Amino acid sequence: MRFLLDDEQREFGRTLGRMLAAADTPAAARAWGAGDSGPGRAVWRRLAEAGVFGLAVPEKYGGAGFLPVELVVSFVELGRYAVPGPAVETAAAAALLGRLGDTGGPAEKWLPAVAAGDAVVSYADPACGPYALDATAADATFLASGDTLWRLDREGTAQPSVQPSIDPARRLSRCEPGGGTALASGPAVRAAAARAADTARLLTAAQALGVGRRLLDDTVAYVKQRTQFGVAIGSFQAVKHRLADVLVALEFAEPLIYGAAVELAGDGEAGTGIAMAKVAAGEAAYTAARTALQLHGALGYTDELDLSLWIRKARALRGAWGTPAECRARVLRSPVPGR
Amino acid sequence: MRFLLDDEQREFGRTLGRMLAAADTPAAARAWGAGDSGPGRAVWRRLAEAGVFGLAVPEKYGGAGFLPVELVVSFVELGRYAVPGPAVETAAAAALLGRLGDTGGPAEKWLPAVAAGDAVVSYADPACGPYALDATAADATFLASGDTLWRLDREGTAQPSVQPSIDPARRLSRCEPGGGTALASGPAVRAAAARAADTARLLTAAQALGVGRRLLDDTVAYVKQRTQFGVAIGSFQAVKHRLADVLVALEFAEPLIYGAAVELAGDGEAGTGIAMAKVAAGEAAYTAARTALQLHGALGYTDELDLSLWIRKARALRGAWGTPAECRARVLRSPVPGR
Amino acid sequence: MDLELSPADEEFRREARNWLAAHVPAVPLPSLETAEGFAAHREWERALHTGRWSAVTWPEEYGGRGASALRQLLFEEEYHAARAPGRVSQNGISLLAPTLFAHGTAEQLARVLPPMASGATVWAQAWSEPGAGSDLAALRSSAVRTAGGWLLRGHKTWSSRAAFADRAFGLFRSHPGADRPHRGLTYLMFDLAAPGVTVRPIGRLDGRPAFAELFLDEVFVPDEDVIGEAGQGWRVAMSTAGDERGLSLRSPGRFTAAAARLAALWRAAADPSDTALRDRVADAVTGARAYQLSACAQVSRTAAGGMPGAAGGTAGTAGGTAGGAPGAAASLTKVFWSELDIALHETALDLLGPYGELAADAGEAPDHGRWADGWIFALAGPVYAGTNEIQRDIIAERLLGLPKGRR
Amino acid sequence: MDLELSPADEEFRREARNWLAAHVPAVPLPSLETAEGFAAHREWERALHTGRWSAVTWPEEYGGRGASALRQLLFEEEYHAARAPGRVSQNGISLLAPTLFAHGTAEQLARVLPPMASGATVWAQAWSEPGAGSDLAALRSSAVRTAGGWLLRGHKTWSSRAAFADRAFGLFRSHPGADRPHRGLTYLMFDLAAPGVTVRPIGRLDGRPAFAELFLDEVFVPDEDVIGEAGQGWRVAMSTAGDERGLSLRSPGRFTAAAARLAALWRAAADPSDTALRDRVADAVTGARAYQLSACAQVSRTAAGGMPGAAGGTAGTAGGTAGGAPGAAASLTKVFWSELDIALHETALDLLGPYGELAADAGEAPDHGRWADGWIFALAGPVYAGTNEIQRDIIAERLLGLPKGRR
Repeated sequence: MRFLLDDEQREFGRTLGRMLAAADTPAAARAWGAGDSGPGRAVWRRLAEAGVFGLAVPEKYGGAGFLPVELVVSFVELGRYAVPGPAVETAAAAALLGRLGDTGGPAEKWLPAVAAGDAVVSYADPACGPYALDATAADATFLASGDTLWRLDREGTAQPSVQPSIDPARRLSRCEPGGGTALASGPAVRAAAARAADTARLLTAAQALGVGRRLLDDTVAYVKQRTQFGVAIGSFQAVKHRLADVLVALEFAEPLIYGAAVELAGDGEAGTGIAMAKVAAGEAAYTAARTALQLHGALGYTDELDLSLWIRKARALRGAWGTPAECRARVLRSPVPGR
Repeated sequence: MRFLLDDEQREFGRTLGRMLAAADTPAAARAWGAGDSGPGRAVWRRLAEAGVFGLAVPEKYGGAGFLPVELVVSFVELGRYAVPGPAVETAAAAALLGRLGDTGGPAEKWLPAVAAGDAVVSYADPACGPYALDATAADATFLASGDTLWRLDREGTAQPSVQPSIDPARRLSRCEPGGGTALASGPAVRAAAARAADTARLLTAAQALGVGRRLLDDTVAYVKQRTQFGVAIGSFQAVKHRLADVLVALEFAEPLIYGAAVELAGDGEAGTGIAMAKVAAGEAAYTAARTALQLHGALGYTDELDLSLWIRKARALRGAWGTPAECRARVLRSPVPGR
Repeated sequence: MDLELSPADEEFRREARNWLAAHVPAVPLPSLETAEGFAAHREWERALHTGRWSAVTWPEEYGGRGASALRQLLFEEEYHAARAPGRVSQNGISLLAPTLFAHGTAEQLARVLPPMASGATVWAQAWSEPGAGSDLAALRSSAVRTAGGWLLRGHKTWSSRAAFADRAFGLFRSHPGADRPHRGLTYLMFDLAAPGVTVRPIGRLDGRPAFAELFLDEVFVPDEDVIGEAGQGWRVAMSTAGDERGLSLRSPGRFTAAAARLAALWRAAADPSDTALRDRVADAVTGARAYQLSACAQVSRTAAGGMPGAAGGTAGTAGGTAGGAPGAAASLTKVFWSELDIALHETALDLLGPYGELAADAGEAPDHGRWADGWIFALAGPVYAGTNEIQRDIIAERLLGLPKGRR
Repeated sequence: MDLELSPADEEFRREARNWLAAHVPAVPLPSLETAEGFAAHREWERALHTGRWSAVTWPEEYGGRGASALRQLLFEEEYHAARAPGRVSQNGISLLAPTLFAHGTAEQLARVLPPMASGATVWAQAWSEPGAGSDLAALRSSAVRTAGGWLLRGHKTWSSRAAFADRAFGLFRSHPGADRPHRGLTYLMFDLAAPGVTVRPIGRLDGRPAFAELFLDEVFVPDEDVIGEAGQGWRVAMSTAGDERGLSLRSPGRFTAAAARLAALWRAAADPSDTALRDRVADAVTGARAYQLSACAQVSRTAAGGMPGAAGGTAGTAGGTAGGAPGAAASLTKVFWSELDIALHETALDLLGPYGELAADAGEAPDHGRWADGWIFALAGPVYAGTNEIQRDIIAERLLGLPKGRR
């Protein structure tokens, strides 16, 4: 047992972080929300160059294999820097197509493009919600329902029906099976879709962890310099204790996420651990958001402070790919180990 | 509308409080828990002299009528002073017998004695739990089940089967319909038993409020004088905020209790309001108990400090005559007014 | 002790209900935080005024009905149950008007109140400054004496409604040499269209400009727009500070109506065996009822000649702890309703499942986006009108008597 | 990154499981907090020692197996899953022994550890005093120099296990003239049966004497029972303070086992559609798993040559915030497990409905009263080993770098 990132994995995360810190991701997120996907696409390509999307793509399609731990490392950074776009969905679609495999079919067509950063892909699973994220900005939208994998038409996900999320960087489109082309069918689709949903849920948890870390870091920095009543508000015990509770929540969500990633990388059942990770990370990030808002005061309640990007995203991610209630139900579906 | 105690009601509460403060009720509670009901009986008689039990007894049986508001005033004080014994059950049984009424039957036999403080009565309703409180110390134990009112035999509630509660002053006996004499039967019993259960639940809420108030008062006094790091711990913001939250919870439980008492005094449906009062008061008192324990530190965790009498009682009352879950379900059983 | 309404109060309630049923727009007005919506809400204020419902407790001469505090509660219950529009005049009616009644001159009352009641003048508040949020004693914007009045200079922020309002009121440092920071402040009214005023709207969390920054550069205020004595502004402001935290800021009717809608949503949308949501819905319903009953206690206490302005206390029912400190009792109320509001709306969003993520302006947002909008609105509750951290300090120190710490 | 056990570690786990299956009493021992129960638990320590399971990480010469931290975790998972008795020797093994390994002499190790491992000597801790709970620097009990040793005088309290234990260890003020209150303390071991020691048992919340007051009147302690340098006791104590808060005080195995039993109770007793309880059970299971994985990260970090003794951190997995301050990281762990423990047991009591009210010694108490006993036990968690308020101060100041306040 070695439940610890190795130096290379750690350095990978740091490198991504440095790259994203220099990329003005808040501006890209705001532009994305306003319908301009250009800056977000540019960030996307740099992520692909760094190898992020290849982590969800088998080697024979130009990727690095399916590497959940490294994906988690990446998606924590995506959350930390509020990268816009359907990155979770692209990774989930890649997990699905990679599992299906094929020659001359959708895997061969899409996976190399995903790995290269040329394809932004949305993905929906009606069992997990009626909307696809950012389908109008994506190059393709896949949908798995029952035994069938669909590629949706543009019409099924057209601009007029875009539903803005509480997180303006998330643009939702209603989509249903049948509004496009059936690409594959059979029990293998069902199994691959289950893996895709697990992947999406895990990476949403990772993203939420990054969101929560960022909210904590920015709020700690703020309360150190903001003074009221003649002292830094960070010296008030009530402020300290709220931030301490956020750190506790994040620190104990993190091992659940990596533990689930290790399980997903193996052959065994990973759904229980992923559900635990999702509920813990989602609640921790939302607690971080509420705390960040409260401790920034009115400033935290404004759109123009970039903090709002993370506050709103924390709320949206809490429900995405599995509400807390769904995840808790999932935790108890399997027997709990421990005799 | 005048949702305010009048001067007489207020003075009644104050008088009871003064009387109980002088009666060394903690010693009576500890003796009661050790099986010596003598000191508790003495307090009981003084309560009866002050008119407390008569508030649940119709005038024709020597009481003051059925006066829920005044009962609440009294039971808040009973909670505040940790008075032992089945006072809630005696009042509930009186409500039942008084509603049934009769000549030559149990009402005539028991109600005058209840009003006079000569009868300590336990009461059970299997729909609300399998135990009767303090049946072994009571002069009679009634039980209503379906359409039938029973008076239980001593055998049904005998000493060997006494189950100690987390609150040692509460001694529980398992009891079931049939272990005694059927006193009355018919739909009137069912209706009167519903009223008895409502009464028990309301007065348990009142008692819990008194318990919570006492825990808050004692803890406030303690943190003002206990010093650590050179200052009173009551000057620490974390301590202040916890106590402030307790006060908020108690202050907003109180109007629910009096509002439900007003409803129970009228002819209308009172069960929804009583359920609200019970869940709010029960949770507020338990929060007060957790806070009292924490802020007293190790001292709060000892049996010998009298604070423990209230800490343990808060936990026991939280479930008595309706768990939080049962009460919440009840709140939503009727349509919520407000259009 | 009773909760029954007199026939006259019942009649008042019925009259309000009937009027609202006949006048409340069937479809929500556009958002108050847009120019178009602001105008529509101003129109609605005019309609309310025509029916004499815009400020029911005021004396008739100013456009009110001289109604009791109880009738105000009843009116607001009906108002929220009827889903009537948000009150664009709330800053004026809840915050400025009580101050004027307490400290204003007859001339000020006659000049300011009628256009406030009709919506002809909509007021913004101008308290906070970038360096003075919870710590109002740190205010730095100044009022400098000039012939016949004062010249304002400085920078105000978080001025709610100011993006579209007509006038504003606030505190300014007029006597910079005062011995303590709370002293030497003056309470003033000024025109947002006056020369020297620059208004920069600020978007709230969902981007809608719910407040603004005000840059003030030599803005002239005539003496007649000073409230109370110059230099005594802190005392003037604090005498009605409870109003901002207590009943008049968030009426119980708002929560009883929202809780009833939440219960209806739960019945309609949820699996009734989902007890996790059931419990949260029940707690919201219970909290709203507690707040409503607490308000009944408060108006009863006031009617019985108790502490006037004693907000939030339920203490009057049984002589509880909060009896002695009316201003501080409003802090209990503020903590309670602000947390209730958030819990209630979070429960609603969770009940809505995937639709809970939708923004208020999403076409598919349930109930015209009112749950999403209500959630955004609720999130501000623990922050403004004094953060809940400050309120808890006040509760602990003034109601429980704990020693002042350094915080 | 992997969670797989090596074949040798699997074999160790299997050996522990088999031994425990053969030796754990089928019925719980009488309560540790009674004379009879204490004796029974001491017997159990002897049995553990015979199997060489009482202190698996210690070197073999002292009765251990030289096992890795991972194996200790595995052993404790098996131990709690097997429902083995509470460890009456825990104070000694978790608190005193690490201090001796760090600061004791070879003579002390050889003399103190073997009887500790066998249960022949059971240790109590003697830290707190009536005026010094969280604020240990305020200690007043004294050690006065005498020929060949020290004379103890003073009053200790909350001394857990002391009602029945053999010896105790603690801090005493030996150099009253020291320039700061943290200085001038000495870390000593002493005999509870020595002349001058009076032990007054104190009942915990349920009346059982889980701790005691110690009155010390000229109690002689030979120099050989001073740990580290005289006057340096604070430094000695603090070097292993994290042990009291972190993994070694409450092993993850305790929580994974309790959570599994809670889930079984829920399946057996509850309406499975009762999602309110379901959610709380799921959160307990999730919390226990989080703590377990966090411990895996910690032992991996230690094995990889990271910060030794870095308790609680999950940081090592991804280089998070807590990486830099190992002692303080134990504060994260302590807040987490103490709150988890209470939530878990409150959920169990609620699941038990009316039987949740029964005391542990009630004949009808479910599962031999273990849920009720566990709840009482859990309630002390946020109080001792430094209150959670102190832990949150430490987290904020040492891990988040917030400015020290006056508290």
